[in-house]
Amino acid sequence: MNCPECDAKLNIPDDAAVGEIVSCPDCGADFEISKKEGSNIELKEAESVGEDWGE
Amino acid sequence: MKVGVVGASGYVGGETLRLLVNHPDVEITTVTSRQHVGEYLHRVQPSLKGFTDLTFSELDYDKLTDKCDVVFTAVPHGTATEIVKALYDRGIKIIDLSADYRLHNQEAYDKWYGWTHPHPDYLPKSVFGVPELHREEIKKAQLVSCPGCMAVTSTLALAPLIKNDLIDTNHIIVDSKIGSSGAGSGSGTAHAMRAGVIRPYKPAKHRHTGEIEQELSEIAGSKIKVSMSPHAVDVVRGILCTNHTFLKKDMEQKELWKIYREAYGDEKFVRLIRDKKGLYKFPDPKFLVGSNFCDIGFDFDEDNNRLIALSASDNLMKGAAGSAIQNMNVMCGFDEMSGLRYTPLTPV
Amino acid sequence: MKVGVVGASGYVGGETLRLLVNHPDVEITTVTSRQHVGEYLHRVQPSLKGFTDLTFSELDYDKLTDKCDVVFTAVPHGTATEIVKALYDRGIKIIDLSADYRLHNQEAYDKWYGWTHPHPDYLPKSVFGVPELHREEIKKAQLVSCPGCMAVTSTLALAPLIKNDLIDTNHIIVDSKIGSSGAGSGSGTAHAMRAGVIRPYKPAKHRHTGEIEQELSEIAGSKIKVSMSPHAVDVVRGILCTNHTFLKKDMEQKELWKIYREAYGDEKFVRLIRDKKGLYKFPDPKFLVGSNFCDIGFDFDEDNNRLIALSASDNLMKGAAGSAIQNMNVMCGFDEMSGLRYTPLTPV
Repeated sequence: MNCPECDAKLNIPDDAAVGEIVSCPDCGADFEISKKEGSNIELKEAESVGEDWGE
Repeated sequence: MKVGVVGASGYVGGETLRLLVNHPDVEITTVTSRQHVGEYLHRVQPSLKGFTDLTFSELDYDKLTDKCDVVFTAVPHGTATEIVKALYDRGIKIIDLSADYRLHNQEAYDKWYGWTHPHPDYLPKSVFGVPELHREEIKKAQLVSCPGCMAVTSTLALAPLIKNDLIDTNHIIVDSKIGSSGAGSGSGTAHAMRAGVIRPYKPAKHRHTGEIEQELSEIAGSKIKVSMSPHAVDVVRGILCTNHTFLKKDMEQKELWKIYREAYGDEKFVRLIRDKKGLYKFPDPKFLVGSNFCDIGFDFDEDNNRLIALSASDNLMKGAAGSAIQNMNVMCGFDEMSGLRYTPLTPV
Repeated sequence: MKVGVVGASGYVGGETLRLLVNHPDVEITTVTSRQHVGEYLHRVQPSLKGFTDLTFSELDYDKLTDKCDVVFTAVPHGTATEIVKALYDRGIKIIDLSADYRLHNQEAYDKWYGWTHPHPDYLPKSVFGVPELHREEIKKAQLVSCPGCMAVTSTLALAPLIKNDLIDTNHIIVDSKIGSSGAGSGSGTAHAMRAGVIRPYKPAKHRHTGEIEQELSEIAGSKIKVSMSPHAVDVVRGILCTNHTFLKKDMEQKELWKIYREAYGDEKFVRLIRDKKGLYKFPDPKFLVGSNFCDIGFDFDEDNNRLIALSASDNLMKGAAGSAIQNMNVMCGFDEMSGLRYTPLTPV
């Protein structure tokens, strides 16, 4: 399974469950497992917390 | 003249007080801070020990109106909005150091801050607080909004180039370097992790870009876009903006000196630095920290038809509190250098 | 394998020795320095106390040929020319850390150094020492010339963009920030006057531009020009190059990741840093000083069709001595990471 944003290989543990958040090791994008049937997994973008910027 | 400072516990509020306690024309009557009510000012701004025995009071609009002619608001972005409006409605002169009244319309706040301004109808009442560009308007203003530190430093270098239509407005790159005191006292990184960094942050779409574009577009009379990339560097005070531009036609050094002298020759707080000899050849905060100067210089890269406009300032002085005092002097008819005749603290 | 270091008293010579004393595949037999003949190495490079009891000897070509298989030359620009030639003629492998053999022809030296090379016929014998770009040539080379610190840092970020023809080659701006150890031990400014600077120097026509243009033009197969502006910042080690470029066509983040992974995915000393989360979002020397990494990242500024390619390195490591050892490993068939498996010293 590759990261939808940067195409890095995502390591999704076998026991991962629907609703769990998976984070990309390269680009830091977060995804929620929306569907999991055996090896068929679907992800949707998890809402990301706004970045705080100094002045 | 009596002044008050709302939100005096941060770096910017502290710097404003540092200048006000020594300002010949004013007396500080009120200093507020939510967390430090009742505490002596010098417990929160220790360097002011011996200068004032004021204590922090609560924010009380009636007291402020009664005891102050001018109020400085040095509270974080978002909290200044209501305070400034309340004071404005009471007819007091306000110098706001936050970002809440810098941009002229809601659309700009949507784009650069993703923030819905509660009182957009007050935005046109605010004057952008750069005397070198808006002196006449500031004289008549009741509300002046001090510019962002990188915005004022970059804009001052670029303004004459835009005014004289010298550069390709599709390729204006502002590469800025800024010290740690620019990040606000609350959000500072631990020293061990802040020392030695050269850290790009928001390389694209940084909020200050909105102010630079606003000011340059006004000068040009057309939409100007700017590519800004800020970097945190290992100094406490200081900004250096390297404004990379591309010339529309070849230019002589002499012409450019003329253009910058026309723009800033009579200005007290802009020095033109482009020297072949000596220690100080191009603008560098090292030789202006602690003073209200914005030093401007330039260099030509003929091979690439590039003009590098350089500008440096102290992010807490010309980039914040120094501008605030300068704006007050203009608003109140004082000598513009009053309370600002600081020589840079070099070396530091 | 036996190695020698000519000119081991400066920062770069010292850093080369720091790595060599701990390199599993080599033994240092000879260390020369004009001013320190007979002195113990650890008196001039004190951090190496306990690692070596070598003393400095005079430069003696016969001794060097007899006792060394590879010689590192870490002498100032201009003095390396004769030494390298003499060693080359004796068939020894040379890794030169000066600028004397970086550019490929006299014309380039005229333009960027205003210097007539005494042996221009030796220039084609020298390979530009960036294994990520010239690994195969370095394997067969007798003379490898290590790149300038800003040149290698910037070139590595720009090379894939040029190779894939992604950017407007008339507007490539390299805005670099560099620490004080990049200025050579002899010429360092006093600490009091170096601390706290953000100092532009040679904003146009800086010598390292020649190397960047040479490498990018080779990749593009056409003349590429680059607008470089360096700044001295208040760190001892560290370079950050902000390479401002303009895209020819819109690009997805994914495409750019692919391009950089294709270029450097298998490289041991290039890390791709572009992370939405955590402490390390964009390249910054803070997280690589002391190691041989060149960290590369990027960001998009859609409003201006701008791609900001960012690259960071330790000017004494990947920017000098680290590259020298890496080149030696490639030339001599050692594991490329041998003697270079340093984790960054963070925080420092």
